[in-house]
Amino acid sequence: MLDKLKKKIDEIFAQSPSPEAVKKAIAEGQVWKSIFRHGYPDTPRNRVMAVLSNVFLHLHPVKARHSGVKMSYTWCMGGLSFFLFLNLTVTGILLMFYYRPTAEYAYYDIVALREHVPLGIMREIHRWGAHAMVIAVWLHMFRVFMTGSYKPPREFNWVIGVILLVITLLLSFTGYLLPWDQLAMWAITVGTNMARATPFMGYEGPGASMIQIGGVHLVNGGSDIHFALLGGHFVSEATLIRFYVLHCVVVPIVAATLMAIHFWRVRKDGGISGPL
Amino acid sequence: MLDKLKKKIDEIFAQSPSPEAVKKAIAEGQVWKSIFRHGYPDTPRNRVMAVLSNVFLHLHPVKARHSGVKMSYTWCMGGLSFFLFLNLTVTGILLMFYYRPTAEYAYYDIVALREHVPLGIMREIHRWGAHAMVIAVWLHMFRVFMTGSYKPPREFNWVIGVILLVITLLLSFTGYLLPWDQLAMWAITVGTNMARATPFMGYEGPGASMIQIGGVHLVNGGSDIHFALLGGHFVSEATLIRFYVLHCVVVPIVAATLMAIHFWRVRKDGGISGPL
Amino acid sequence: MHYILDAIDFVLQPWSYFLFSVIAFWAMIKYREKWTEPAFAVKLLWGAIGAIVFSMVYSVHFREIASLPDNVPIFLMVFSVGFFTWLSFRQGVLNDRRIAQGQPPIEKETSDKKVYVWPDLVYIEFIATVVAGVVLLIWSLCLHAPLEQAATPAWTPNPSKAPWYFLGLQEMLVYYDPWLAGVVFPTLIIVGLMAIPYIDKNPKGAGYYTFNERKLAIIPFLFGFFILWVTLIFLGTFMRGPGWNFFGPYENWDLHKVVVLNNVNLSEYIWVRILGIGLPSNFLLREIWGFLAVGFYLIGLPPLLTKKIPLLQELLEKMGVVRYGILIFLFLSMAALPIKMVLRWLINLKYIVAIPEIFFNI
Amino acid sequence: MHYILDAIDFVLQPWSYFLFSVIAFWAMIKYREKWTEPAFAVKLLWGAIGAIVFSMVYSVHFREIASLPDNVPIFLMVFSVGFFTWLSFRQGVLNDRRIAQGQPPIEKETSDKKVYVWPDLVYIEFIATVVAGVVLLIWSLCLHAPLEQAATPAWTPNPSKAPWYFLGLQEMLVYYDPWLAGVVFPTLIIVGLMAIPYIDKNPKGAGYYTFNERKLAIIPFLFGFFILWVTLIFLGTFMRGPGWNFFGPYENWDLHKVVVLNNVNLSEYIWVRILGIGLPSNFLLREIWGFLAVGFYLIGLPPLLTKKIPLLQELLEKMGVVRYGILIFLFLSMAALPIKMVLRWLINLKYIVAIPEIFFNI
Repeated sequence: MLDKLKKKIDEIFAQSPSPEAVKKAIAEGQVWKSIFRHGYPDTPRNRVMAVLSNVFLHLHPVKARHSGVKMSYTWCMGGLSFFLFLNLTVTGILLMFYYRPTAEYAYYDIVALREHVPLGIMREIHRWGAHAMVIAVWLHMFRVFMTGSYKPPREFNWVIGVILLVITLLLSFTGYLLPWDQLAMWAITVGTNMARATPFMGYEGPGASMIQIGGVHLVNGGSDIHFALLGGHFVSEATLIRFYVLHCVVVPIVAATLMAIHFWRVRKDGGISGPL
Repeated sequence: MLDKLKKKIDEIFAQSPSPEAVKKAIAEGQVWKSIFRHGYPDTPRNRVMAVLSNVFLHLHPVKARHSGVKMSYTWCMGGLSFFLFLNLTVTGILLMFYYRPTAEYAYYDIVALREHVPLGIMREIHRWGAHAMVIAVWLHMFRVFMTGSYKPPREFNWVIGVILLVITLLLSFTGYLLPWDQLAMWAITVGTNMARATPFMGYEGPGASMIQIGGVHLVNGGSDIHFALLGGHFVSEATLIRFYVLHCVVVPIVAATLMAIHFWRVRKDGGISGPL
Repeated sequence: MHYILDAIDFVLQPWSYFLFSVIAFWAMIKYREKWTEPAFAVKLLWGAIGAIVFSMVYSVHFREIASLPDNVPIFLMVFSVGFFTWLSFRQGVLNDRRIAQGQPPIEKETSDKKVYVWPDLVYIEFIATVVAGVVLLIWSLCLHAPLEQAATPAWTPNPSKAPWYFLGLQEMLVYYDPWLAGVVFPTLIIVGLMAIPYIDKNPKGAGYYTFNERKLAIIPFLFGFFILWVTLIFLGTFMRGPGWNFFGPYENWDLHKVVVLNNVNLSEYIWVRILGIGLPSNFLLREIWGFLAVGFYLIGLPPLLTKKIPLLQELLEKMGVVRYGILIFLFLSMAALPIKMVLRWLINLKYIVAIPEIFFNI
Repeated sequence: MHYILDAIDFVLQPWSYFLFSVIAFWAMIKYREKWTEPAFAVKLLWGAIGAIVFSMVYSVHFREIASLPDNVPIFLMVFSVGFFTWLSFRQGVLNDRRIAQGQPPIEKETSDKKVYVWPDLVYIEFIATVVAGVVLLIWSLCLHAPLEQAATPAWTPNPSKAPWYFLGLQEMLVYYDPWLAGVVFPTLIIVGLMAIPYIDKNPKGAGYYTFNERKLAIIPFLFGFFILWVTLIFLGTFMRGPGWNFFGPYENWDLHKVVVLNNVNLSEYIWVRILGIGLPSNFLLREIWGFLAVGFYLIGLPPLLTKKIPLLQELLEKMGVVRYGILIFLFLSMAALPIKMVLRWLINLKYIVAIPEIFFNI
């Protein structure tokens, strides 16, 4: 056994393997093969395998229309929206570690983030990224419209895209409250006041007064959709925890799920659109 | 125009369509087709399309080995683990709405959950589901081992499975702290004390005392991995928010990503294993 | 300079702002061959930059508003929407010329050629990611995220504005009640957007930029996007001050500005001013004219229009009753906002139907 | 009854518990043909249930511990691991018989037949989901989640136990220091598990249950899973009380139980007791015997074993040096726990290498 080992070591040194040989040995060893399934060299087969055998790359087809790859056609806005979403996920998680969603801490945690972290720009990246994502999603939609890319067979993917637009705005809107400053509180107050006027479901909405049993109004200020949204009659601590959970978990999960469907359907519908 | 409408309505009533005709009209209309791509009838083609054209079902292959479908072979433990994960996600989100991760509220929010919610069993489902998931993952791994299903080409998927096992334990462990009662605090204290003894990185670990500059120990009680994990010298409010974010966002995201890869590779490696 | 600023403030009113927007929109469609020329576009760009620099330099008020950190994205939006509008029209115009000469659109030339996603597309994505990351990083280093005083229910800022992307909806509140402006219209916008692929049965223009082949789809969509969304956001940001009163872009936001509101309901117009017999006490009777107007608008107008306009006639033939009906309904809903705006400006109309008893005002 | 419980408490010690486990494990492997018979398995099941009922009825202490809500999953685990062990061995034994007769394993018969996932597999998944959901719901309705007093650093409960699935690691702390039991060994467990597919080059036994074809893989894996994980969890739950002292399963947890700890380091054994010359002051010299022992174990033992045991010789040929080396290292790491356990019980050995100065104790 020891002799064998010695011999093996001697052999290895005798060969004095070139970097290429090491690379090859790794790329053709069991570990590499079991992970990547295909070799390293740049052959058409490996180019195909790189996409097919990677769960992230397989969002793409193996080949794409040359016209669809051009930036002048796609403006890269769909990809940019996705990039910003990932970016916001990462910075958002980092921010969560420094933030407690209660009325007495929320604002001061944000202040601490600004005051005590040297060169701290997590919140900046998160906030500007969020604004940029809203714009990127609009422009993506604008591009898809202008190229008629919603036409059959892509109708339903446009519908999912519209839902994702709404989700993006909801994400931005729910996040707006979290710094718990005047800007946040009153923007959300203005935005959520609309809910009071929801027909039948808001107590200041048309039809709500018709929903009554024996003269008792079922939809009142303490039972309508506005109350359910805020967890109270006005924006308060109960609203903060609700928006926090919606912003940090619920809406992102919905968004990620819909994105998976969106990307999947782009592929199933024949990749990036192009003239027939 | 009005005449046309009237005629159309007359026509519709004249035909007095059967439920089947309505079903067919829906299943062959543009909206249905754009969503599902395939018709409703139970033909082999539609069975294939049902899997291929649905992003969730396409985790499956179109066809599977008959032996691999049997419960005596798979014990359904992989699926059960996934089901429990989804279950824990949903109940976990609901619990988040009633929970504030700060030392003064955490415990009393849990008490309130027990005292004020009639028939409230969210926490029960979440806790027992978590225990059950640990067991299900073990048994899934046990099954995969006993059937030799880690053998080529499935080597790397076994590796991912091992990581998912660790992730499952981490999820359970980080969640254990959140009720912020004595059980939670001291179980986590016992568990995290190990970190102090990490070689080179914990201040009570071997080698840590060697890392010094001019007699100043760089790894001490306030700079080691144990401190980083807890956000302090012992389990405290800083630990609570850390574990909360890890439990609610970070580890689940990692878990979901790895699961996606895991399922994807099951397919790419030829579906559920079986004798060659 | 002072006089120029004052003149602009004087000229700009809600109605004139809207009018100028519509004229600009019309010109954009009409003279697309002209302004999509790169040389002309550069002039436009310099004009826009010049206007902003001019405003920033000569108006302290404008500078203050424009440099609020949360308003910076609005400039980003305006410029990027402008640029990409130009880009899409440019490519559309070029393709239309080719099509007119019997050639296929330019995208067709390379659409049959397939490239490997790895590395060709992944490479582009990688570069775009890096560029976007760097831009975001620089932006974040240069501009602090805003943080005002701690939230308190005790003091309401004036104006209280929604986040910038919802300012179009907030502007709608001037003309419609919350149940319409805040609930029904947003829902209809979403539903309408979703319905587009099912309504637009035009098989042409899929997968390439074109204008001529898809006029009927592009014009209403862009009208909604530009006139009823983007310009209203701009208006809401720069020209709505305390009390949601209208201010010129260079006009200081005077907390005590009094705007005379002499808006009148349709019921009063007809029962009191025209018929001269006073308002009936039964609110259904009182609002009978409003109901008739709305009913005619939604039910009577579509067949009438269809009969009179050959283009619509043709559309009906092509699309079938259901699709056509949905299209007309969505179109009338979209037109409801500008119609109410014009009615407000022309005859100070407040509500068409006004039943505050059950919060049912239109 | 009292006497039986006392006798069991008297017999059960860490060493005897371990011994009984190993014997049971050996019997499980040896007599697999016997106990996988359904009739015999039912007897075993009734035996296990009988033992638990007996314990619950006659021991208040056991009942108290067993009915802690967080200990209920342990019963679930023990019974399900037991059941599925039976199921896998049963199918393995049946297949082995078939293979001995030259037939393919039973899975082979249907493995070439393909079924449509929709609806065949999806249907099974749906049923399993519903059943699992209902079970979870009933469990949650019947058993409250535990909630003790609010957390306070002021009062440490005794015993302080980790969550149940980590009790195996906590038990290891009795024999090894935290850096090994809490960091190095867990890491090696994870790495070792990951390495399995790259070490086990046996091409047989992929995709069906078998024992005979994969003895060398199954026995060490199950030894680790059953003896070094599951039984240690059971031990940690029911037989570790205040101060992490060992108690019989029916013995009351006496807070004041004193256990005489007379454990001795290897260095003291050799320098003081055998050589009789006292401990050297230099700690490297002092621990020289420990280093030699550990060094021999990790470096000297593998070639020796390989030379002496033909089976290992054969493995080395088949696997190549690198794989074989990793296998032996992982195997020795796994064996380190039972070896230290036995040394502790036999000669009260505390540390093999003891350098508390730098927290380096083995």
